[in-house]
Amino acid sequence: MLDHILSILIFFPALAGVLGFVVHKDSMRAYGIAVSIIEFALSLWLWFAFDNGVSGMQFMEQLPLIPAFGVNYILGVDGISLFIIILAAFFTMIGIASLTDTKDVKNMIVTLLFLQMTMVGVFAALDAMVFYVFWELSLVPMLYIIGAWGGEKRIYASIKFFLYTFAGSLVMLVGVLFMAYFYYQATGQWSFAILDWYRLILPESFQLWLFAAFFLGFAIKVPMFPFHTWLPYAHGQAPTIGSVILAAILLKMGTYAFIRFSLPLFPDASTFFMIPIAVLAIIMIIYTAMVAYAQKDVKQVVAYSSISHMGVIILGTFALNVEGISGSVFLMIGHGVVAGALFLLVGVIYDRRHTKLMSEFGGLASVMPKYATIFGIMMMASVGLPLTINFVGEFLSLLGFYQQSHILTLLAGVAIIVGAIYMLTAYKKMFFGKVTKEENKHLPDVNKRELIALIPLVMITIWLGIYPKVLLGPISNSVESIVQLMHDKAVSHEAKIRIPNLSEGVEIITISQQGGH
Amino acid sequence: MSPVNISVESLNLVTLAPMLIPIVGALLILIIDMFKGGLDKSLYVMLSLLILFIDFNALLNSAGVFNQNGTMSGVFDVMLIDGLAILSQFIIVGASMLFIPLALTHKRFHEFSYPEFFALFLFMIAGFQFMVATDNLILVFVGLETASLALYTLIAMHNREKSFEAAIKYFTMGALAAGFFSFGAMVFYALTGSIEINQIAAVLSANGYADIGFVLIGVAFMLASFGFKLSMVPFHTWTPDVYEGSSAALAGYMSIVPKIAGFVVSMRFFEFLIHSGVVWLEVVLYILVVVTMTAANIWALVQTDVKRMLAYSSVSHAGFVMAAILIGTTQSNSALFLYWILFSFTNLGAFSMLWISRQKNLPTHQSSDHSFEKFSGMIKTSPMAASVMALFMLSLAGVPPFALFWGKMYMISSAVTGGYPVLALIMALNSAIAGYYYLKLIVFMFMKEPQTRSLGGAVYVTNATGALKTIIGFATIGTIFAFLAVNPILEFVTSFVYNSGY
Amino acid sequence: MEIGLNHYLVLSTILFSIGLVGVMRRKNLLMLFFATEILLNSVNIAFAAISHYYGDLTGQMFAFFVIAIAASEVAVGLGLLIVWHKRYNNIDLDYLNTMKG
Amino acid sequence: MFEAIAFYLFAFLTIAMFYITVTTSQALYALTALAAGMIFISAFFFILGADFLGAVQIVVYSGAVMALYSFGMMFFDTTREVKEKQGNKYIVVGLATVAAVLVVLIFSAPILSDNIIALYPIGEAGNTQEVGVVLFTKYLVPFEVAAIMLLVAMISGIVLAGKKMDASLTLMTEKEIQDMRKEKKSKKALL
Amino acid sequence: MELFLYTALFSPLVGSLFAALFSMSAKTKWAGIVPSILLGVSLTSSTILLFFVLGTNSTLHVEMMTWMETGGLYIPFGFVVDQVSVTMMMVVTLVSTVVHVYAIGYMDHDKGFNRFFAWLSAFVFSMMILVMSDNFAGLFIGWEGVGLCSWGLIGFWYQKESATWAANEAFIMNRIADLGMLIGIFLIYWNTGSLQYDIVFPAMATLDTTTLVWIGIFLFIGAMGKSAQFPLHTWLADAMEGPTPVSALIHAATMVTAGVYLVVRSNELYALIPNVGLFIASLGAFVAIFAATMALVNRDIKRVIAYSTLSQLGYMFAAAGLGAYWVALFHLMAHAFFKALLFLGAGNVMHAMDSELDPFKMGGLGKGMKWTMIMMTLASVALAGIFPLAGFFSKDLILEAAFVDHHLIIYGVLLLTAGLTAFYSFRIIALIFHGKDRHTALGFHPHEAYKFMLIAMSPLLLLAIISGFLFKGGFFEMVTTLLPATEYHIHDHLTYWIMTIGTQVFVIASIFYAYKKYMSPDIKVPDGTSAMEQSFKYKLLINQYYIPHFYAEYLVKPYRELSTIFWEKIDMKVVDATVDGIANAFYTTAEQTRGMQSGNLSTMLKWMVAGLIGLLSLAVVFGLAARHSDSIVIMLSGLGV
Repeated sequence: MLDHILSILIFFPALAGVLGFVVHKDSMRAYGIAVSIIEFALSLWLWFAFDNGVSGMQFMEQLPLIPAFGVNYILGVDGISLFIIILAAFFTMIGIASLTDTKDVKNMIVTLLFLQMTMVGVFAALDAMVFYVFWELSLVPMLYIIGAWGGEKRIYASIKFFLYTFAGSLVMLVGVLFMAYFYYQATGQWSFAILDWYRLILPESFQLWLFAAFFLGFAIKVPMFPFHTWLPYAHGQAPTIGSVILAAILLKMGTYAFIRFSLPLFPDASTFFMIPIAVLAIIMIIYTAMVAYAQKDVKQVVAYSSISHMGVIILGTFALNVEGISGSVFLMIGHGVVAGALFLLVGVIYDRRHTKLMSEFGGLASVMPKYATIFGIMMMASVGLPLTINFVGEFLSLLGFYQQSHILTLLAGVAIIVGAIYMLTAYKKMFFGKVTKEENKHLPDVNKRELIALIPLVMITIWLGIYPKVLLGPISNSVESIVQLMHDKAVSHEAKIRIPNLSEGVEIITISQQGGH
Repeated sequence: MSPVNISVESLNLVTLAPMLIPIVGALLILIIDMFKGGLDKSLYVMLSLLILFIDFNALLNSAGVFNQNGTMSGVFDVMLIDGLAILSQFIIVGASMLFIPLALTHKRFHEFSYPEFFALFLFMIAGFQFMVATDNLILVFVGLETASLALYTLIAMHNREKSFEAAIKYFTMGALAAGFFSFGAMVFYALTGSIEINQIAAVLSANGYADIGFVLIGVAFMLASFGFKLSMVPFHTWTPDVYEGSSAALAGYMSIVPKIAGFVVSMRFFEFLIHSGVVWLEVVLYILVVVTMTAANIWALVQTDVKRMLAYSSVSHAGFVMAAILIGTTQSNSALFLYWILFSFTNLGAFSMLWISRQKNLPTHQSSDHSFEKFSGMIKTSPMAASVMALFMLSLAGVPPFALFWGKMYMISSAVTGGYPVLALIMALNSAIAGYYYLKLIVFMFMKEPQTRSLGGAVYVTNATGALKTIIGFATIGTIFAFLAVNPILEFVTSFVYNSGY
Repeated sequence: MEIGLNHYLVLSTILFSIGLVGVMRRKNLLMLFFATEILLNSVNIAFAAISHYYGDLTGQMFAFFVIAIAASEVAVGLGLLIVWHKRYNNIDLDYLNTMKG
Repeated sequence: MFEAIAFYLFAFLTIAMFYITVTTSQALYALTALAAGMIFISAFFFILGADFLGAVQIVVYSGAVMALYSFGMMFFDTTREVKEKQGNKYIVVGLATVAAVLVVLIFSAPILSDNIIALYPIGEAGNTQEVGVVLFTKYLVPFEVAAIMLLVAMISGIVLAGKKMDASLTLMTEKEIQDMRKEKKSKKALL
Repeated sequence: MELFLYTALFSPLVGSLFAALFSMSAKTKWAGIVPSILLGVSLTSSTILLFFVLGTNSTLHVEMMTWMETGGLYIPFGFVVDQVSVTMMMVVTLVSTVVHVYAIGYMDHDKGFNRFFAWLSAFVFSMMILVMSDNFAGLFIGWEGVGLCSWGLIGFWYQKESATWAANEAFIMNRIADLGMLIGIFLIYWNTGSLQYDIVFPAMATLDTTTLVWIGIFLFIGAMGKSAQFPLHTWLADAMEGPTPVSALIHAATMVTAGVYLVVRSNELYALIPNVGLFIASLGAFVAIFAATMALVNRDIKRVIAYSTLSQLGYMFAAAGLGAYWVALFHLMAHAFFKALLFLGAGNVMHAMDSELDPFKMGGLGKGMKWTMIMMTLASVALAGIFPLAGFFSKDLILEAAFVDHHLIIYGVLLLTAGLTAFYSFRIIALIFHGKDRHTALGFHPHEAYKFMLIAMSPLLLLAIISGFLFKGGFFEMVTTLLPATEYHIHDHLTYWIMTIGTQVFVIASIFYAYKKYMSPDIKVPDGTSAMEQSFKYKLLINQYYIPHFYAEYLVKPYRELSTIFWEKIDMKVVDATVDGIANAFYTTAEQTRGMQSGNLSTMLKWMVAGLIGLLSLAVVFGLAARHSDSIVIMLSGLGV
């Protein structure tokens, strides 16, 4: 069973989703929870069976899909993807468990299960085409979730979300096809296997174009400034569960893809574009943090804060060294947990008051102390307080990038200031002061069901803040191999310098480019 | 004048078999009707299905022969059975087999009540088969007209105002296109003294394209003529009206079969010109392809009727596929067939979904047969049908892993390998634009409230029978599990295309 | 002076253009069909001429089939017109306007 | 010389006839002019030695087609003046002129007809016979397909113009169809 | 010994968690008592560790577990007990224990009693991490941790707008400094490959000066925030919104001295870059006098004490900057004792006066609150630096250090500040405890604090009195095993005595002036009409040199406005509008061109012909071009193309 655990992880929820059509409406929630718990347990088993000492891919599976065109169903996980997969399983579970009285709960759960399939698929795929399939497919359930259960402007938001990301990824598809073509030119064989592509060294000029094509797809997904405007709408309109999964997992696809594709495939282009991307990332960090500060709707604050944090992740990724990339991978998980939790928390208050405007609240700390406490912890985690999960990632990302540019890191570091500004302000508006609104005076505090979802998140936030090593070990193991690969593949002098050489003398098999285009 | 001595073997009459079968079938139907009128349509449907089945087997036989002996020609070299001919006939006959059971609707419609419909249908198939299985422009022309004339009638037989209007429009524009075709053929005849494409190509290249001006005039007329058949902008204007006017089933059929025939002939005709380095043609085709894709896409954005939207979308798809001819590599030509095979599943499925929801009289809130409003909140009242419809829409939009994605992917890849990176990008971005209008239907189905909940889901399956459901089931399975079929299809198609020298 | 192939081709073109004018300006469908006949006929002249000057029968063949096609089109076209006329009692194409956009 | 005179004469006549056809507002004039133009075209065929084609032209066009059209005209009652709303004339004339000029521009150049091999050279045996041979060997298949096409046209004509299209089953409700069927049966029974 | 280390470190955490358990339930005494006892345990353990360090003259270094490890980075949770950190531990645990016990009484009537102790103990824990960590990352954990707790405690009365505002201000301002610190840490890591003190500092010697200067500056920026040095000082005065025990513990004794601790800890770094040191010293001296001037006129007891703290921090930085690290640390310790005492005394007064803070509304409180008066007076004497109290020894050393190093300007400034310190300290003493009774008229009925609160304060009183002359020698012995053992002796005995006595006289004169001025029965509650209040000097000082105003007007407001502009104008109107614009462009084009499909057959036919003409014209152009390509080439070349 372990041989196929990844396939099982991917298709078990889908199968359960199909079977879920048969389950009666009233029992659907229990069914969903059961399925997602099984899935989560399976993912934990995957972790258990995962060999921390191995830096490469594990649990590889391979089946021919379109061998004539080099498309194969290849799966595998390494330290980078493993934890995101677990996170995906975890958040689906938490999400379903925390579902409140949603209309059409059956459709919702089936959709969530399908979404889970695509999420796990993206992170487990080792074939660019399979990756692309899951990447695109993930849009569909999300579209439905936003569009069917969302707020007032849900249709606009969902279409914007879909089309924007769809357009970006189509450009990426062209890039993928080009990449396969270059591989074909070099070796005479079609292949979409990422591991095959890793062995291909491209001339720098090709790298730049391909990088740009991939970048557009990934950047919109992340979303990077200036492609970010779909996100506030999507978050603002999506139901709680949608926002949670969007923030926790779906956004990570973009940053994950940067690490999986852009860096190892195009080390020179990555170096070339490092500074411009870092500038974009800094704009993301500061600009969106300021925009978040100006928001009136608490969910929008969290939404913009997500963008801001994604900026740090991007920055860490493009540090091109082990510290930075490990940090960004860790921050993906950290931000997933924290942003997911914050959206859940916003959902809690929304369920009670059906508004998300901060001006409607105030003084909640005395009415809902437990809620305020959990919110406070998560806020502090979001701000990046040490010993919470986010700090580790942010610290490492910034630390990593510092090697590349001092002044840019200094600017990026403003994140910790502006982040504190909008978060504390929002917290103050909602929880501090006197209770002014009559409706707020008798709000019930968080109930058991909500606690079931929130307490584990708090525990993870602190546990991984104190003991990140469980994750950081495997992550940095795999990152090291990627960085080494990049260094070995780098063509330009600049890249050779920028990307550290971790171990002298390790040679990978390389295929040089034959014949131009 | 010496007597003509011809051996029957040299005629290679077997090449005619696949075309003769539907002709014989059509005559059979006419004869049956003559002896005993008033028989139920189910008889004719099944009869046609059987005939097409035999036809399909004949094609399989030809395919086997092709695999062994390569390209065959027969009957004084008029018939040309190469890979393209066989592949396109597979699509023609296969799509027809999927189409014909759609006649077994729950509600009664005019055309299916008359056996002539089925006879004309079979004649039309034979016409298309002749059209693709030759490189003689006369036979192309005659086959085309046979098929077209039958098609006009089929459209009109739906027997209501819009269908007559559609038929007349189609007919008149078709007549003009026929004029263009004959003029174009005349120019090439004047240039080369031949009306066989091989021969034309040989003479032209022997001349070194000295009369490039004449060639271009001829190509211009030919492009206009095929542009009409393939609905290239600005020769596409008939498409939306005709699709709207005909029954949904026939519209779906029209979006597939006549076009593949047109593609094959264009491939035969334009490919050698492209390869001979007629830059003009490349430029013009490039413009045509891009304009067709883009313009049709943006017009589809503003449609209020699903069928009309699908009409524009199929124009856009045709433009997309036309790129294959521009690129002109083996990969691109294979991609054309792959695309069209996958497209036929999806598009027939989509139109069939419209077909089963066709009402006889319009409720007040509906502006047309298949207005978007009609599908509001479909997920609430008939979730299964809505999901299937959404599936087809996603497939048409090119969302993986559904059928059409693989076609798109392979087509874009062929643009990439063919050295058309910008075109590849435009193709990709057009898919994104197209996403909007496919989504629009999904939005209506999944995200809006039903307009008349009292009716329930019945309105969406008012026309459904077992036969229709089976067809839709086929299409659904084909659309979802396309990724399993892509490899065999691709290998099959590539070997056929490659062995035909394209 | 010698009448060459070009003369015929030019004549054919002129006739074809007249046909085009007819196709474009006629609103009466029946008379529009006349114009389509002109189109086909003009091409026939050219075919016959080319056939003559090249000494090749193929052109005549094409012309022959064009005539056949024209005849068939007339049949179908008239059929369509009749059925329309029966219902709506006109054959002006401006009345064919239920579908647009 | 004779050839030249004949060419220019008939060229003028055909152009004039067809011009009338597309411009006159009298349907009858148009029909007559069309028929005359067709006959003048057959003259070209005779000049060019395509006797069989000339004959076919006269028989099929001037005979069959024209007869059909005149029946149609009577049916549609368009013998009187036809009123047509004209749009922008300049577009029409402009487009046609441009088309003519463009093509003529190219066509006035001589064709470099090297490498042309006449596949079916015109021999001495007389046009009709030769045509027959070619038609029934090389063009047998197209010929038969043309036959099918004519059959299709015939069926189409009958279906469309006949009584079958009178009542539209598409528009009728099931009940109306049932009633109509019953009525028909009872009529038959009476007869 | 490790056991004691962990006990000292984690007892406060346990106490905090214990109190946090009850944080949402009604007040229970245990939530206060248990953390206090646990702090006592921590104090005891620290004391044992102190004696261990003193006795064996060795240090204790443990590594609990790995925190982060990736690439070349390795950060453990490592703790070190050496002479410096054990001093800090003692100060922290001692003051906190006192404050905890005191707070049981002080917070007696507060609804958030349990929550208060949770925060307070958490603070102690963070502070312990800060001082005990053996690496910069661990220091940073504590650094941020105390910031968090400070936020929670300043904003403890969260219903008050001013409290929450002050809390956020403190947090954000500290964050600005933390960024500097973070950058400093990055610099250290990328230059030395580690963050462990015992690896970093030896490696410093090999680095080039520029790098060291940058490291020094960035670390100091971090210190500036925590220790509220100019220009990041405004939060400290506002932080007085928190409960008074908090001010005593955090904003006087411990947290704000973290910056000094950092500089002292990094003495090996700053020793290499004397220029930066000089800058630190100058800034310290500036802050000393700058804060003292603001304290002169302020009408809020706690704020006066806060400015005094600020001023004293300036002293410490001056010392540290001049390389007198042990002096700085010594002053830190002494200051902690008497300043905490002063605050707690102020707390008593506040308690008595129903949270009234304006000393002008008090007067004559000495009668009812004898013990408080005595304690505060003694604390002020210590603060003023009168022999033989603690302040004399520590402060005098700083002056000497400045003098010996020939930084006479710094010396002068610090000397002047000493006088100001004495003046403002006794200004409030005089106003509160002496003179005419002004409070009865305003309806206050002051009473002395609980006994046990006073008893709890007594250790501080004792230390404020004796720590100077009793500990100086031993302290020097102890810390100089780690820190540079510079002895500041003015060799000329005459000069020494003139200076010492002169300083004393100056200070005492200031005290008497203060008494004279503020004990007079004419003192009234100022109403803003007196000439003094109208003067520019007064306005400048009472408005804190308009710096908070400047921040509000030119930083906070523009930030808010810019944020709104970014959101409403740029994000919505430019970025998003572009995206929507592209989408709309397609849609509009479609709407405008769909007329092409007029549905009229004639138009359709015309389109077809037009398409043909289009193709034909392209064909002709191209055909002609091809035919005449040679001549075209000639023409083009003639045109110079």
